[in-house]
Amino acid sequence: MTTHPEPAVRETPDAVPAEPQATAVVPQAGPVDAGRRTEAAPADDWSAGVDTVGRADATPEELQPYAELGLRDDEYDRIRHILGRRPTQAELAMYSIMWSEHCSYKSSKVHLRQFGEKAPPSDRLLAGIGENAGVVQISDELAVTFKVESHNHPSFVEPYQGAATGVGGIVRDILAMGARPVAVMDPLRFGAADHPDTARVLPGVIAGVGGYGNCLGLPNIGGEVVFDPCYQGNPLVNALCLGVLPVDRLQKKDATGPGNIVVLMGARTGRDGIGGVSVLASATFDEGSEQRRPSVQVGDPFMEKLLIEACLELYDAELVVGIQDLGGAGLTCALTETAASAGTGMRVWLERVPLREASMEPHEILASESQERMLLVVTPEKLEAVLKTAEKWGVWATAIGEVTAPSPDGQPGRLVVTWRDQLVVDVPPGSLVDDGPVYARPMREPADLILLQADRAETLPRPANPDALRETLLRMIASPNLADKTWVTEQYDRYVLGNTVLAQPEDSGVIRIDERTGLGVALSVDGNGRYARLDPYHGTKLALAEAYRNVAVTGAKPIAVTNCLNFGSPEDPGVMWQFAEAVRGLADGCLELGIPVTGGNVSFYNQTGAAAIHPTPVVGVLGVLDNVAERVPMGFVPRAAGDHDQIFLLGE
Amino acid sequence: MTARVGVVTFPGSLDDGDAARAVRIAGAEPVRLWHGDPDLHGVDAVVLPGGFSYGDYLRCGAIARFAPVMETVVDAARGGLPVLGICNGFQILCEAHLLPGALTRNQHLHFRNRDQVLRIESAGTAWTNAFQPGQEVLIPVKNGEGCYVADPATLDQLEAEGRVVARYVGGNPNGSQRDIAAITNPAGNVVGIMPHPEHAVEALTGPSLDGLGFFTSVLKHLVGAPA
Amino acid sequence: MPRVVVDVMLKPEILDPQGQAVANALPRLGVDDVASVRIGRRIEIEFTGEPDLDRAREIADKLLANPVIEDFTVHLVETDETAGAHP
Amino acid sequence: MPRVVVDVMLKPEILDPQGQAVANALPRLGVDDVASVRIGRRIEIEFTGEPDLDRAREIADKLLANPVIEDFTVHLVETDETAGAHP
Ligand SMILES: Nc1ncnc2c1ncn2[C@@H]1O[C@H](COP(=O)(O)OP(=O)(O)O)[C@@H](O)[C@H]1O
Repeated sequence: MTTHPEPAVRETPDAVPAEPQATAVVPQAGPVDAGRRTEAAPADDWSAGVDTVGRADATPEELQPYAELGLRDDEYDRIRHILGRRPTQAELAMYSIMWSEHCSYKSSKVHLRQFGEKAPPSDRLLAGIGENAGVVQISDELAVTFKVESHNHPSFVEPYQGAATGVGGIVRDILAMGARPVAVMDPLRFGAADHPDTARVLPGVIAGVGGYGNCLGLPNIGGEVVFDPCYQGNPLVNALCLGVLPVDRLQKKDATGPGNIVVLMGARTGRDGIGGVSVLASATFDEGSEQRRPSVQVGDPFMEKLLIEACLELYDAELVVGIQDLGGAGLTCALTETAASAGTGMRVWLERVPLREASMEPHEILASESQERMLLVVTPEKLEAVLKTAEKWGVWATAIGEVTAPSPDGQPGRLVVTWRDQLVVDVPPGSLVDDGPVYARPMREPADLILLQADRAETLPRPANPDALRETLLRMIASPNLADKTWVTEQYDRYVLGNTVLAQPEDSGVIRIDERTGLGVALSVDGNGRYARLDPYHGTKLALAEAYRNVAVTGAKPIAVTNCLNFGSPEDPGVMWQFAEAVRGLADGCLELGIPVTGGNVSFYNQTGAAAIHPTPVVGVLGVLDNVAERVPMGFVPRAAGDHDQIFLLGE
Repeated sequence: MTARVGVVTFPGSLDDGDAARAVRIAGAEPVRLWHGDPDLHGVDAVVLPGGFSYGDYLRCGAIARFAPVMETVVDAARGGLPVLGICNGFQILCEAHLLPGALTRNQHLHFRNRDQVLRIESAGTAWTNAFQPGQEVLIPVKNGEGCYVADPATLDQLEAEGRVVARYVGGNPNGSQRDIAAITNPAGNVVGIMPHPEHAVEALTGPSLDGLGFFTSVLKHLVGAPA
Repeated sequence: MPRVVVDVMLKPEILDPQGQAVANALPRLGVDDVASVRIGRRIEIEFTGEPDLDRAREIADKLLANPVIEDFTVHLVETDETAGAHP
Repeated sequence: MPRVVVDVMLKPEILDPQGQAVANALPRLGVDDVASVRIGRRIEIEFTGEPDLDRAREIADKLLANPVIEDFTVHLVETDETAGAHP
């Protein structure tokens, strides 16, 4: 791909005006683009339909579809209050995304605080909750970062692409911390094994996880496959990624340094995953445009592999000031988070964003979830070198804006976005990132819980004779949940990178981190929705304990926890109670075991109609092995000369 | 003088680091070669590693074949330079017509990763002279498009000339014709192999140490070869 | 015997990494005048009896194309028009 | 703008496991009158200038098809005939 028909790089430093004034910059279409850009309407046609800040000022009464975008009346009023006017379409799109449950954690925030409050002191933690992923130091020179994330709903709609882009997304989170991704895991939940729709979803998900991970060259070192009818209309596809970095290569997302250049690197931006904001289509949009807005993103693991290599080269040459991956909320999230965390402002020329479809509107570009993109902040002197590196690896890199100073009175700067000379966004970035709504939602123990709990294990009939015991055993062996997982795990590369010490079917994956010293880590992910349904507090503790044990039995010392909390609708008090109990259980369990939660992900609204899935907290534990050669595998090792191992049972 | 063995990195190569490690463990000096640089930097042998060059889009190996480095590799291979293509590298060698036949989608349509027993059929190549003919080795296989096909005449010719280098034993993981896992060119300096010897060079991370033989073979070959 | 051909292409707005990779490789073959490449599937269906377009459309809809990301067209060809027969 | 379409199909004597998998799945959809299914690639090329059939044939020969296992045909279509444009 280095032989792009044109240089991958299309902007030079002097194309960026020093002053944050609106300056028309005509996007230069390269040969590859030319064909697709020919369909573009001339700029003038568009400007008529674009909702600008000026227009918003002049038309305060214009009705806006905020409810369709998922914003409540009071939330919309707050936006108007923050801006002192109605939001433009682009701004409305941005607030609706950033204030969504997915991005703002508005229902979970009040509970998740416990992870910080109850965390035992740790001198290993270099970055914790709030960062793209937690970073834990494992030696004087080295640190690891790991995180698990969900991609549940997209994987139900389009299993292959949903699962594939789930892997792609978590890998970019890890990459953004300055780490080289070195392994993945995939905790999965499906409906009944013999349900026809499982025959559609399961093979697609497995092929997608494998297709993306294998093509990226990341060994898959473990995961889960669980079947339960409660996941029939709502399978869970969680993906975990592990990365390694030299301690001093840790990256920040802060867009510091007014005058620094904002660079978008990776794939071009298309209409992926903007279904949510499609109600904002402007009047100039032609008919049939609805079908042009796929809710599904298509991944390109090859592009991501190039992106990884390019980013690592940039880090090693110390060419970036700040970096952020583009995930769920695309540019909107990356621009606002990088600016907000530095307290700076940002000036962005949106027409410079390389597009797959020239007819995209500003709010679509801002909301697009196109995969395989990263946002970089670089100093003007280093821009040239950054663009060169991108070109070497054959990925697009385009200067789309610059960092601006906080206001003289000490207030944070503003995010100012123009589109072909039109001012379409002018907001305080922090208002999108930090000032979103926070809810203490009502909680109530589910009414049926007491009935469920009454049906105690002690009262179940036990096999009374050898035949019954045999029958029970056979039934267990035949259960899809206990069956051999080879059909799945054979589709994953576990050898690539040559550092996989333990993988399937072991209790934990073990990865060698340092070839010289033998330093390595062990990782396990576990969860049990049925336990959590019966008792979310203890069920979550059990998931933690299981992952902790799985790591410990390899000989590793557990040091950090990540989690993915898969639940139904937070607007259901029963679900909210389950969630609160699960968080409390995990925080308490971590306190007791003395290891911190370093990051995680919340996935709400996992339900079909009114029926929520079992609460399914998935817990990942990471441990350190000073020398992976001393790891303890699961199987009994045959001894020479008729020597036998002794077998002990520990615990009750 | 230690032998210098080049390992090519294409965009999307994944096992290049592992191949370099195997070269090092075998006692040679790995030299990283870049797809866009036609210069082979004086290496004594070349490994085309596994991975998904150019995403394996279109057909595996189809685009990599046109990389600048490949022109030199093809010429040098015709001149006797030892070249080993592993997995994606095998696919590239077929696309570049250094080896006959083609590698197609696995018959069962899935990517498959497992530890695989191979029987070394020919120990007469630059990359297998450390083995005994008939020797069985255990090496990981991992591919989605590893099914070797060629027309019957080509297959017969390969068999007759002793150019089937290794065969799958105890189960064919991808449906390859005549259980073929590796083949060579008439001169025996170019070998394509679907399984991954570079993943079987360390007790800690591989199912065996059997893969090492491929890399020590080429060193032996180079010592024997006239400078 | 005539066959039914189903052409399945990614919807125009969906990313086509394959086509893109091919397009990017062309200049190396000395081809500089290609604006874009899109890669889809061509499926040839032979019926035991009369070729049945409606039936083929149904198969395409249910099995061959993924309506979330792909469009398809169905048409009839005489056997000797197919790629397989005419190199 | 007219495009050039290159259809690439596996040679008839090469086994097509994907087509076979589809054929095997059909009875489950209640389709019993399909004799065979073959799956190949359809590649749509858009040129910056005039569509060039000879050029396309050359690209197909060098890159798009592997002559060891595949045959191809090349033809011109008007844009609105392509699968992408007509769902
Ligand atoms: N989706 C998956 N991806 C990768 N590995 C998996 C997956 N599901 C199960 N495994 C692996 O298969 C092995 C057996 O899994 P499982 O039967 O769930 O074991 P256990 O009951 O010990 O947790 C484990 O090593 C596990 O990590």
